[in-house]
Amino acid sequence: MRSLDYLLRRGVFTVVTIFLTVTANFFLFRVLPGDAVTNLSRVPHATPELQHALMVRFGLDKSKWDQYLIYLKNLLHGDLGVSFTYQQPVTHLLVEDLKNTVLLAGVGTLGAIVLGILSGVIAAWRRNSALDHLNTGLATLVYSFPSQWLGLVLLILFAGILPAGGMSDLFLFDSPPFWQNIGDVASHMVLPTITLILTAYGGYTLVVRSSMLETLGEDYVLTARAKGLSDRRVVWQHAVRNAMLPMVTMVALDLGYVVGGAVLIEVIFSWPGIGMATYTALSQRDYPMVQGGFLLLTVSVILLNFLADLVYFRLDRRVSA
Amino acid sequence: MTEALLEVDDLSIHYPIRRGVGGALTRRPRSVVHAVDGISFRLGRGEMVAVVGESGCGKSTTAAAICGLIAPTGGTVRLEGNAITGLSERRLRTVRRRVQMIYQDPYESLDPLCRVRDILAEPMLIHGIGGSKAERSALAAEALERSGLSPAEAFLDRYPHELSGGQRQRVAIAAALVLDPDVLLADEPVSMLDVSVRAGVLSLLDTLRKDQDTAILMITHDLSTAAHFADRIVVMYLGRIVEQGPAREVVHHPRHPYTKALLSAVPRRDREQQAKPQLLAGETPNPVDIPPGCRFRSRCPVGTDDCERTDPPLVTAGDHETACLFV
Amino acid sequence: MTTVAPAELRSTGIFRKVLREHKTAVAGLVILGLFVVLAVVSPYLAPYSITERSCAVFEPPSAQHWLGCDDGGVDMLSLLMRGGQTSLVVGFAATLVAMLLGGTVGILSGYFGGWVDAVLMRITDVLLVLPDLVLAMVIAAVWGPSLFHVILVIGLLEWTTTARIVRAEVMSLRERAYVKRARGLGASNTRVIVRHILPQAGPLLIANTVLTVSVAIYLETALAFLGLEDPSVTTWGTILEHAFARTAISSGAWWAIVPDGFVIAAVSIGCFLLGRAIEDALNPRLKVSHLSGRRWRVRVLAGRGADAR
Amino acid sequence: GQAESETADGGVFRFGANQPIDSLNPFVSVVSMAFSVFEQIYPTLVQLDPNDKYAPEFATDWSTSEDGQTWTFHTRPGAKWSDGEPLTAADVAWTLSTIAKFQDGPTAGLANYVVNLDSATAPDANTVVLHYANPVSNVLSRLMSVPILPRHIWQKYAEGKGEALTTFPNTAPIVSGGPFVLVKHQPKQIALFKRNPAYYGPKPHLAGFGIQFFSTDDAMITALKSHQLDAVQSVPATSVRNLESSGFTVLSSPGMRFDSITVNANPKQQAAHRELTNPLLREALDHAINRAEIVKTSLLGHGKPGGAVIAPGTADWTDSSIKPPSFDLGLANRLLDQAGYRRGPDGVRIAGDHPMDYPIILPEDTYSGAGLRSFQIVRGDFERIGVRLEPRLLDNAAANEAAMANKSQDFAMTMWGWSGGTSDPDDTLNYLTCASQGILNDTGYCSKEWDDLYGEQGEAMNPADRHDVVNRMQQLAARERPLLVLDYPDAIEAHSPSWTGLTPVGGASFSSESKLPLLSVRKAG
Amino acid sequence: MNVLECRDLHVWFDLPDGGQVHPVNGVSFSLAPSERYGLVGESGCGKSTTILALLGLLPPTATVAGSVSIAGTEILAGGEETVRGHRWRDIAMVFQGAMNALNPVKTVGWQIAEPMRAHGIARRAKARERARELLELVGIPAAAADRYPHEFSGGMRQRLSIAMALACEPKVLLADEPTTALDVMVQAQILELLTRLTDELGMALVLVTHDLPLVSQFCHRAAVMYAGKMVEEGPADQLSWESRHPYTRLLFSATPDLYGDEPVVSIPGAPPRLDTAIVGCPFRPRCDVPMDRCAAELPLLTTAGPGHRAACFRTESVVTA
Ligand SMILES: Nc1ncnc2c1ncn2[C@@H]1O[C@H](COP(=O)(O)OP(=O)(O)OP(=O)(O)O)[C@@H](O)[C@H]1O
Ligand SMILES: Nc1ncnc2c1ncn2[C@@H]1O[C@H](COP(=O)(O)OP(=O)(O)OP(=O)(O)O)[C@@H](O)[C@H]1O
Ligand SMILES: [Mg+2]
Ligand SMILES: [Mg+2]
Repeated sequence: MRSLDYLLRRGVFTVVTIFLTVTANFFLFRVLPGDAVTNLSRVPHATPELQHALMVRFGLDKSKWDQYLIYLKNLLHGDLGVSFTYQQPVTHLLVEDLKNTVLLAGVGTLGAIVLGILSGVIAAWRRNSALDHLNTGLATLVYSFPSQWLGLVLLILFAGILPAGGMSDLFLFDSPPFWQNIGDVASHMVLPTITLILTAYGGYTLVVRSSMLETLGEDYVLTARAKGLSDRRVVWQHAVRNAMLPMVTMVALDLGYVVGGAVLIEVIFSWPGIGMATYTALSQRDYPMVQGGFLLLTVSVILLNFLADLVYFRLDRRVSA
Repeated sequence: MTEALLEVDDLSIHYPIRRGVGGALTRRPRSVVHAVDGISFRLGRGEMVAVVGESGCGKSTTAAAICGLIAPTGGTVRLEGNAITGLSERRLRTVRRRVQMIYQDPYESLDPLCRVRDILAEPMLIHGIGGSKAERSALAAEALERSGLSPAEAFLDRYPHELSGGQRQRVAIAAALVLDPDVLLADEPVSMLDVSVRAGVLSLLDTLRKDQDTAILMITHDLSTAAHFADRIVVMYLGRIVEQGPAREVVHHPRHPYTKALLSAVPRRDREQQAKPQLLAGETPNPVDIPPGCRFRSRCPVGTDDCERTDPPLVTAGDHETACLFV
Repeated sequence: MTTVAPAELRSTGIFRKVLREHKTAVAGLVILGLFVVLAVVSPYLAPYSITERSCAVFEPPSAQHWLGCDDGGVDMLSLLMRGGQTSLVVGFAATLVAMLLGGTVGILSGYFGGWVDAVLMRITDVLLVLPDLVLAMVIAAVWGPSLFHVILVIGLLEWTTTARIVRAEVMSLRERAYVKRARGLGASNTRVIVRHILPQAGPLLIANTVLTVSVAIYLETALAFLGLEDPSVTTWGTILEHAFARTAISSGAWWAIVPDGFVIAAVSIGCFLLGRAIEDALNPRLKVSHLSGRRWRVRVLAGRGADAR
Repeated sequence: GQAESETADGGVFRFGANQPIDSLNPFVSVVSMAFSVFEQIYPTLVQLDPNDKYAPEFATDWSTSEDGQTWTFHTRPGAKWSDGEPLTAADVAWTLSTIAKFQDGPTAGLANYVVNLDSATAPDANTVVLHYANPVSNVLSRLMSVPILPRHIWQKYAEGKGEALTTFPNTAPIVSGGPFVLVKHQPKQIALFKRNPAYYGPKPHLAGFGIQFFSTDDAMITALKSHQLDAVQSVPATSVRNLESSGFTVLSSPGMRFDSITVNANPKQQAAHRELTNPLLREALDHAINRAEIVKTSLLGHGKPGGAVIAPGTADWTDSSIKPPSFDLGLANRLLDQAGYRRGPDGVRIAGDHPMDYPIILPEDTYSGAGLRSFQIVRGDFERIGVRLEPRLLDNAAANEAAMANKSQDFAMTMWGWSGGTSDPDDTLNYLTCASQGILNDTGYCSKEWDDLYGEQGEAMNPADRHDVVNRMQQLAARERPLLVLDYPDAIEAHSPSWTGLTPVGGASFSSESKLPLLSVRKAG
Repeated sequence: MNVLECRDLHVWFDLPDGGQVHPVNGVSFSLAPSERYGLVGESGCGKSTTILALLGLLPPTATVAGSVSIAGTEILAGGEETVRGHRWRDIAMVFQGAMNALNPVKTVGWQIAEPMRAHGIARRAKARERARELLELVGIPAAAADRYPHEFSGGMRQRLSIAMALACEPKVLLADEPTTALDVMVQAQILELLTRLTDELGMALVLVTHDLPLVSQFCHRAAVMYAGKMVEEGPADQLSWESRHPYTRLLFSATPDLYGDEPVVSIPGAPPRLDTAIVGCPFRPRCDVPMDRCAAELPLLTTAGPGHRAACFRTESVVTA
């Protein structure tokens, strides 16, 4: 019952947060300076009638409240409006981008998590050894560089050796055979993914290390040692799983940071993801696109947080009690 | 029996527990922890009453309610006949001055960032005692001396970490004494201290009540200590008093099966004197849903079906009260 | 298991102890101090003007221009020095906003609990899950690019972690016996907070402040990189943005990019070392490790009963 | 298999560009990149040649009536759309009359190209006759930009009020009449074209070409340098030297753009800066602009100092007698003294009751690139003549609004650029008309003299007469200085040496005005 | 034959400031099968360290000297590597505060079975079966094997700890304050369980506690430690009634007895610091009957009766007299 309660609580929180985000998303954008219509009407010889027609078309003539209700209603149907720039449904435009971002951020985060766990565990295990110092020092250093800088430096170092932009070779008339395509995308992914991994892994290492250190101080680790278990077994069977709890929280909290990093990285590597779409739309004042991008980015982070709650719940039985 | 200074009358404290989203949705009734459920006892001037009972039976909660930290769900606490429950924060101030609490862990109950001087001055500042700094220092020094820390000057400027456990507990007692309280509530005052220094602190409390007529309510796990120092013993079980009476009476002639079992389980220095411990089966029921009838029924070695129906009241025999159908 | 001596919890004590026992903290403090000093004296120390050209476009490093020049023929070293000044101001100012907010929310929430806590924490939770940069991006865009806005945005977004940490600490402090005792004595909430809670939570708050400075600087560079910072202001963030916007990479002008990252990282590491050292010192749980690569040693005694010393 | 064999012949030419295609529907799209796409897939009546002269395209020849109101075009016989349908004069007539018909609504975006058009008819399959209400001097320039659409596809959307014309997405594959067929379009990423075998004109050498879109210049140039691209349009000046030294061919031509500082010329503006209408003040400011330094620092020499309001890239329309104003701070100071603006204690001059401290709007386009450098230079020099500038950074749309809302009553100055036509000055001149106030005219300038001259040049059918009028207009602008023209950046394009035959038109190989560059480019050697 | 022989055990800890503490200073004792041996003394006198040293469960700052042998086999001399194989198989431990000694994210059944599998005593199913038997043995229903530690009360957890310690049928069980956190009643239950187990299984038990009456009642023999040294050792009832060391006597008089009427008095002063060498008898400053030679000379453990030893010069005189 308590477990159900926990899930319900997190579920309600998630829904409320999404609702707040959605609302903020709407109102935030209605106070932007620079009317959408000015942008749209920058066509030669635009008449007031035309301007009005455009206002009507984008629903900008209604009261804010009505606009809000319409916005909510449309949202429920998955309708994020029509892009000012592309004059196409935002949902349609962003779905591809979302997939691309998920690919990049997913592989990047997973890589960072694996690397972070490995290096964090080893650093804690070999606390104060040269290995620990090297490992922790590196993690701290990498963690301290801004993501965009890491991306730029990788570009300087590897442009020419590895694809520097985009996510595949676009100049092909027919889509290449499956594996060739995978290879192509993979080679384009190398630099952005490494940047993302570097952005995130340092933080994970440090968290895993310190939560491992805390865990290694727990009495049950002493018990495990007393049982005559090998160190490896003590670490992986007893300490790691418990040390993972803060890691899960951290990963969840860090998702926002990773997504932020992903925006920067997408911009640098022209990765056709949702971050870049949002960034481009922002400078083009394409409200519906910005709104859509912001919403998708934010809601995915919120949902992933919920997912992290579930993982936490699976990992730590005490939550359910 | 001495005149009652503090009277606790039918005191109940229930902590509501959150029913959570799921509970609210399914309209589950709000449930409460019956931490204390209708207890009454009296404490006279210069008297030391020990409250014993297993962990979670409501001892600390009782003390917190007496000194006004928790508002009781029901019942009253009277100091010299005047109810001190349900008072406004302002009226409570005078009461706070007269009822002082001493906590279990002397490592925790003194602010590590304050010198002994400041720790002792704080109650005076709050209650506007001692006009000047010098005056307060004098009062503080005097309280320290009374608590057995002399010369006081050697201690006034120390930080708590520069004191041993026993000394810390004495400082805590001194901080209570600067207000000249009528009642001291001591919640397991020695359980964190080493065996070798416990006796000193306990003797100090003993002296206080004898010399200054301070009434002391001492909460303890340790029946031997209670037997040794207290005038009266109150035995609690699951939020209720099951037995109370003069210490010697209770220890030598326990009436309630729970008290008997507890006493039999106390290790004795002398192996020969040790009775076979009368082990109770099962576990204490959850204070959230307490079964009807006698609360001790589920673990009672002598209970009958009657106990499931009747919730036994405290029956007085002389000065000794017991809540059991079989007494 | 050893516990921290309470002496070490005293705020002045803790800093002395941190500096004594954690060499990294000293390093962090030195780095930070260096940058602060540099920021203060940079107008007098910077070798060239940052508004006028002193060399050729993207001129590589040379004896005259140690770090080369940017796309406008401006000396990079001078830019970095002056940029640091602004970046630090942004970092510190934003952190100040964040700390005031986070500290207040954390203390109120932790101390009063109940619905105050519930409301404040729900707000915090919501802000906590939202992606900082994305939110900052949108707000900064709405407000328009300006230094002040960037400071405000960062300040308004970065207080949540602090609030959480402070709240947890205050909640545990509130349950400490000496706080209960003070309350039992009838001390007012203000008194309890000011006398007993704040001094204890202080070191943690400071540790957090130091760590937040680096987050703030980091966020500033990101916003600047996305063109959401006033580009006429020179900060470490806008330097990077200019370089990228003016094709430093394809022009092979690595010197317009690489040193910038190092100074940002240096400050960040400074903050990190100092902040983490304080945090570690406050966390007794980190002191014990039941498992270690190294082992206890066996000593052979010369004779029975002899004390080897 | 098939794709490869086609690619083997002629190859695929890979472009990089920094502006995406907004829409493939000509009635919706506003960006020039999209019109460059239409140029490759749709016929136009005429096009420009590399010398900025009008050349035949779908029209083989044309003639004008005496009164200049009737134009007759003969079109290519036997042409076909890529789906095999016949491509005839009827498509031309339909397209032009449809635009004219809905010009106040769905087709407003193209209305400018059919100004004064009364009717468009196709008396036979290869003849188009256009009737204008007034003589129109620049018919060819306008028609050059109109993509001829396949009537058999579009007709059904032109019913009723024609609203469907704007909602039709027109996505790839699009029925094409031009040398190429658009085979793939991923918005914001790529537009990929294949040779159109049905094209009526000369066969391109290329098997196809594509344009990849980048959000940042640096990424784009990096892609070029690492041979992920063959060519890049609009190369930033900072990259030129590096590209040249890496062996790339860099083509530079006079631009059609100019950067300017707009000084609010509206007499009804706020009292806080009404002195801006004072011609002496504007003259002084003009002389305080160090154009040489701007060209050197911002444009790295790839451009020219500004003078006339028509950029040198606009065919031969620039009045060469107008020279950039001299950079003379002494003169500027004298002019300001003469106008009676004394210096205040902090060195800033006082105009009436307030210091001469002006907010200047910088839109994102300006401040995110070389414009910021220019601004720094200008600000420094203005400071020396006692005029202080306070930047107000706005995104493009907000800047637009801030400058033009209330018909220029609020703002003091802006700094941004204008882009004119390749072959015709009309667009640029139109910006300064009274009718454009609040829409395109960001200067607050409104003068009857200008409007009269504008009307005159629009009807002058004799090119020499028109040149004369246009020159008078440029001189008028140089006198009254609603815009202080800073510079004309060059249009720069770079491509890999493995390609040859590239002849940009209007500074661009992927042009919206000509099909010729992509017909002539081929693999080198 | 003795199952456990501890000879002249020393432990030093390196301190961060370069110093050393010497909390175990030449401790020797031996255990017969089924014997219950008590170890009492003030906080910080080295009881826990002694116990942990027997298992080699010391931090890396520790240095150990002396010999520990189980059934004649020396286990400590080879360091961690040799002692590991003996842990839990020969010598197991029950920790204080069993809440923390159990891994919160593993089922109790798994934790009980783990050492059997790790030491190759039983395979999966067999080990699981055995774990359930052990649960029954300590009075917990076998069905509880699939539950997590937090679902048990304090007393139950202590039982779980004991069941876990019995997994490999060790010859010696070490129990460090197993009942300190528990109520009297629960304590009695646990002690009863331990009594039964030692009697039935022939295990020897070392019980560390502060509680003197507990030792008197429960143990066969006991030792009193002071400042890292054993000051008295002997049959438990002799210690309580015929103590030979003033410290033991004073400790008893500081402990109230349920029915006793003797005044309870505390021992003045505090134990000495262990990071500086102690000259003479460490207890001398607090002793109520000091002698002159105590100041300079260290009294060694000497026989004070059958099976009874004490480290006090007065004892010598008693015995010799
Ligand atoms: N704040 C609270 N909220 C809910 N329940 C509480 C709270 N405080 C105490 N309880 C519950 O009230 C009951 C009595 O608690 P109390 O602390 O008074 O017991 P105690 O007798 O002092 O125990 P101990 O000997 O362990 O100190 C317990 O079941 C406890 O879990
Ligand atoms: N890892 C360590 N490093 C340094 N000193 C230590 C370490 N562990 C214990 N000590 C010190 O060794 C001494 C003995 O500690 P130990 O825990 O053995 O005492 P104890 O008799 O078990 O006390 P308690 O009754 O409080 O459990 C103490 O002074 C303690 O501070
Ligand atoms: Mg309690
Ligand atoms: Mg111990």
